[in-house]
Amino acid sequence: MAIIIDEKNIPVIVQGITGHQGSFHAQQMKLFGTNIVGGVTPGKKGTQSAGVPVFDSVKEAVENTGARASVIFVPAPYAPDAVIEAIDSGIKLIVIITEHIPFHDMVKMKLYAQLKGSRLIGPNGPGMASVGLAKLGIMPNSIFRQGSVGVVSRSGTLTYEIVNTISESGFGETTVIGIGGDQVVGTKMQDAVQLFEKDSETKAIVMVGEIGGTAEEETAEIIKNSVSKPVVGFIAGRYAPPGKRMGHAGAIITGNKGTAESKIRALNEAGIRVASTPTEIPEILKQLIR
Amino acid sequence: MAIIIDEKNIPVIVQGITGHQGSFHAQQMKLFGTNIVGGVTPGKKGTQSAGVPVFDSVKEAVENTGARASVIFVPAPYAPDAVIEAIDSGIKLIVIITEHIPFHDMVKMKLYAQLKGSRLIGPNGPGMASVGLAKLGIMPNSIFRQGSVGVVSRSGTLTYEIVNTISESGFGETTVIGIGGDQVVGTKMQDAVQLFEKDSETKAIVMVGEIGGTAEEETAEIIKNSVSKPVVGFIAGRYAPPGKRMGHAGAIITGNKGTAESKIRALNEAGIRVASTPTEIPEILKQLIR
Amino acid sequence: MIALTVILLKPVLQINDMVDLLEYEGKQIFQKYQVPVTEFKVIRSESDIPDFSERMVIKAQVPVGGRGKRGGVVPVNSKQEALIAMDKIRKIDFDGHRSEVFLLEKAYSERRELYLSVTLDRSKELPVILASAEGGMDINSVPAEKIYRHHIVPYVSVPEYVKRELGEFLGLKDRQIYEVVDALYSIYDQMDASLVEINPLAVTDGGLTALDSKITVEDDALFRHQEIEPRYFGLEPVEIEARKKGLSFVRLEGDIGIIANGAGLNMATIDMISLRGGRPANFFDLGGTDDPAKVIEALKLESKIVSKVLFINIFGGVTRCDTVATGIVQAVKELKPDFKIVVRLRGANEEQGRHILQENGIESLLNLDQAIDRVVKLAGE
Amino acid sequence: MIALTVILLKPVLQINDMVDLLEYEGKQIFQKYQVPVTEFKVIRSESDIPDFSERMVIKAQVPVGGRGKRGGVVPVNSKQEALIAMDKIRKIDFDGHRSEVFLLEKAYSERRELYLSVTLDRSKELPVILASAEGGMDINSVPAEKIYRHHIVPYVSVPEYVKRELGEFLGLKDRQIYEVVDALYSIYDQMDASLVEINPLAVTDGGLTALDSKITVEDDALFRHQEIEPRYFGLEPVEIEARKKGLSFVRLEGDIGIIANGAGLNMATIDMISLRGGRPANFFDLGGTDDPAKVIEALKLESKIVSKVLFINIFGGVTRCDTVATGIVQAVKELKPDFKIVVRLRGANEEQGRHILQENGIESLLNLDQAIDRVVKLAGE
Repeated sequence: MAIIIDEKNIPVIVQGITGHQGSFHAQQMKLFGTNIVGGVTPGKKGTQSAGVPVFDSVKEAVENTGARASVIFVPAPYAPDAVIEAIDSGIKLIVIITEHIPFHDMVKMKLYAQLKGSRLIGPNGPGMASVGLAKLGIMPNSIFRQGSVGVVSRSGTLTYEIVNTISESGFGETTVIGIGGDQVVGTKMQDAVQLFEKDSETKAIVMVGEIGGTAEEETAEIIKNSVSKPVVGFIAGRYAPPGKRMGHAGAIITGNKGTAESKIRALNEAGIRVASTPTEIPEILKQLIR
Repeated sequence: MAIIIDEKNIPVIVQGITGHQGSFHAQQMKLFGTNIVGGVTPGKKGTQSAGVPVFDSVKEAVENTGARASVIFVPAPYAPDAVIEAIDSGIKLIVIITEHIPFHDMVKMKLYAQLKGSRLIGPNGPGMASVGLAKLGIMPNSIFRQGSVGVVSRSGTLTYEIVNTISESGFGETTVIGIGGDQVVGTKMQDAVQLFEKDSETKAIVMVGEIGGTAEEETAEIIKNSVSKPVVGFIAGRYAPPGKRMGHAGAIITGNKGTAESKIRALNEAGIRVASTPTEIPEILKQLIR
Repeated sequence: MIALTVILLKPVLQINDMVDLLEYEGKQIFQKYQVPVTEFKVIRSESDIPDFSERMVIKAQVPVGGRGKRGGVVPVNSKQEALIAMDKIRKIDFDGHRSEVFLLEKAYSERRELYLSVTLDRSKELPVILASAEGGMDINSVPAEKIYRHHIVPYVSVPEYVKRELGEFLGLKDRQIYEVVDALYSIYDQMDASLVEINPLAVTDGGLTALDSKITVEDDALFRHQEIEPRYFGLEPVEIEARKKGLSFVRLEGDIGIIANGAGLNMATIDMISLRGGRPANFFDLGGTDDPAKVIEALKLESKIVSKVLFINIFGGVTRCDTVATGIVQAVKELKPDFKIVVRLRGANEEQGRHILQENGIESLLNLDQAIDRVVKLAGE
Repeated sequence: MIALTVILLKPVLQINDMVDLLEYEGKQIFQKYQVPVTEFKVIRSESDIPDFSERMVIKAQVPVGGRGKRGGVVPVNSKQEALIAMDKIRKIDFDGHRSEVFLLEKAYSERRELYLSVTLDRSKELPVILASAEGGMDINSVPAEKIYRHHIVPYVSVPEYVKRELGEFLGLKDRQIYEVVDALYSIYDQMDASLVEINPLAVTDGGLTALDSKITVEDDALFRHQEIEPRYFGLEPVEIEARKKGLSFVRLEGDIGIIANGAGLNMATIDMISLRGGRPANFFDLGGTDDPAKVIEALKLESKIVSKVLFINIFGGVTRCDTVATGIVQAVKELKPDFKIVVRLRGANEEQGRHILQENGIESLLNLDQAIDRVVKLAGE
């Protein structure tokens, strides 16, 4: 079934579709097979972008297309408003690609989404794809292969690298989720792992973490207690210096917290095999999946 | 099973227990059979009231007693804070007796309760009782008789009058809920009716409305579409003049909205028999319940 | 955020009333929140009127709509004309209100008139913004498709996209409307208002201007607004007296006095009496009490309006029947009323209560239907 | 509420950095929010020092803790002593920071020192209030049971009951702490701070006083705070140069230059090189780009730190491999670097990219493991 996106033709809109990124990726999502039904850019009503109609507001888009999911490419200062507009219009799955959204806005947005029953993915991530169903985001189409591994990751290109390796090894994926590299994210690593556990098609889970925060430690705890499927871990930043942001807002070792050592230890204690290079991941999967 | 309170020994605390009303009604609730385990009044830690220990905070009370429900007698200016404290402490059922809470506070509190998954009942109402299980509120113990009728009402003493009539007629009640007379209430009439529909012990529903707002009309609509059990209605205020508050903050006819005629019409259109006096209610019940 | 700063409470009489601010009071609040208004002056007496020679307007300050149609808004060109206009306006009855204060402002010339308000939607239990390009008339008479509506979740206030949609709906290019909407919602939120309305909101050459104001505050929230005095617009003297005592009392047109404990029981009692042909004189919620003095107070008030019968209907709970009976007996001794009293007691300590009444020769019943029959019969005698 | 007023954006360089305000900047914000601070003066040069004869303290203004222990906080009794103290402090190295500005304030005598802060709890994804009666030390060294914690849901701010609990926890009878807590959360919220800390918060005879301030703002939110300049504390010149160009660059201690697209891929590349015995010279996220000029810019920066080998690791997606290859070829022609370049290209347009490189005699590989081996081997030669 795959997770979160578990149907073939979920109607999707793109907020910020007339921008450079928005229109390019709307096109790419269509090529993946996503049912992109329209886009939103205020003031651009009546035009077309990526071959779909553009609306002034999400409400209009929903009324005209029946959209149930949205991908957001709106610049950071305006992205929170775009998310609230999507939530208010009844969109239940919102993938935020935008980077540099202040975490204060994200804290409030996430609470609002919770209140209204919408799921956020991102921000500052590559989005997600359920192979064979739909892609909501910017991951390259070429890396996927339908299969049995669920992947959740805090990274972008590193995810592509790893997914590509998993595809080339023949396993293939059910769903791949890039949760985003920020401190506060809509869907957490542990949420994705728990969904994979419940998904009948997913036979193994790959979790790609990095330094900073305690998401991997918390996920390890949950895996230890309530996940029966085999899990392979990967942690980026083993050699990152403390006190420096390694590109992602969330990737920082503060004091002695958030180190790769701490995360690898937690994973190992939960019985999770941790790969030290991307290419090791399919090798471990071979041992775990019988 | 009854609704909302559906177990015999749910542990209950009273916020504002050292006040005149708080201590008197804590005692009365105990006499009803409610498992009152403690009370909260900041600064009164270590004392006793109504034969139970008093704590400084809800958190302390929960830690020491395992309380899962609370009845609030705190004066209006402090009641919203008491409710937030209860919600933050994990209390999932909060009955607010306090009257004169500004509706602005209630709008915000209700959203917060929704976010955290707590149910509010009231404010400005007599609370609720599941006969044979527990009473959370100020209704007189003597009026109840265990039976098969679910009662939901916007009033206080009128509810007692009606419940008394139902008890004397031999039907008795499952659960009685006074939702409160304010414009914004934690649990709405329609919520209670839907819960009664699902409750196996409840054979018939009595809904007691009054002028003001559109709660009765909306409930009638829901009954028409999704309630199979017999319902008897009563609407107070048929002879109330427009533009005047009839005691309750919510009981006001504005323009031509919120009249008893409109409500009675809506109920009749939904196939609901409307009694014109309290004593008619058991007579109608006799015809409906076979 | 829920404002919970602790305040010293002044004894505000809470009887679930609305406080309608007058136009000038609302406009003073608008000024504080930077909602543009025409320059104005509050006129309390003749001496407040300045000398002037430009075109001005003098407006009655009464908390009712439709002042213009009834002669309450008069264009004037001089102090002399203003004095004459004020005299005329003072004589007008605006649904029971008289104008004691006036507002003098510059005459305006607008291009078009809009409607904008924030109010509580009781059904959704959320504030709602209403806007229409059809300003200057009662919003209830504007067709639904000509009204822009958005429910506000207080936690996120008014989102930017809503202001954009609203501006487009009203055909406004300028972003000034964004500020007006924000200000209106801030007033609603911070003043604990149940209604903040600008009708009409004029589009002038100089931008948007609020030509009128309507702000209603619920008295439950007055403890947070010490600057707002409770007021008694459009009330009869007996109602004002009751309010000053914190009693929940509504005068009706009939002759049967009613005291009951609880709002719902009061309304049901009024209904039952009316259905049997009686004519109730009032609504009077005794509330929950354990003090006989409150009962005496209630009877004193009733004695001012009741001619033939007073019906006291108590379902004891918090209020015990013996307490009420004691109060009734004392009041009868003190007041020696020339009307009949029928008491119906049920609930807590009903037997003790009936015993006290019986000993003092006051009629009491247990059954509500019988009591109503008796009351209506006595009133008809 | 989510503040979304539209602002004219000034080009703030967003590279996910933190802006640590200096003590005096934080205290200026404290003053604005009415958090009590000791009277102070900012000293930028000798001429700013007033004549004085009472007991004062001169404090280094550097964004690091433990200033006192390292001689950065000196009691002085006259202008002359202050001048001497400043000279001494200027020579102290505070973890790479030098004090250029000083703060002169009245000496204080406190009864006890508390700790109070608001910061983001990443795990719960909510702000958290931390308070302790053990002030004046690093909160991380205070045992958990001596810290009061409360997670704040922004929609309800800091509830009254939390202030009451916190006051009791700290043993404070006065309600002044309520105001300080409210102010601290307001600063956190309105300044988009990730940390607002008062350590120590002194209990003096005159009430509470903030003796130090620490406010950290994330640069993602600087577009809302035009008054805060981005700053480059504790950075090497090459890092400052990168930041000014909006490039995400971290200097490491090794000799192998790294350019990769994506933060995670960068970190993984660094890890793999290190695991095989190589020593990476930097982290450098090229990000998503379709402009060869950005690649040239990147190579220019690398040429300042790389001695032997530069490894360019690209997984094409938004960034296409042929674009990167074109940039590399141009950069090599322009810069004529004296170090070796190993390129690994995968993903979008990998074949075109490799073809372009091959034509220009630049080594490229498809397989990441092989590329890493090659890089480490070259670095060891």
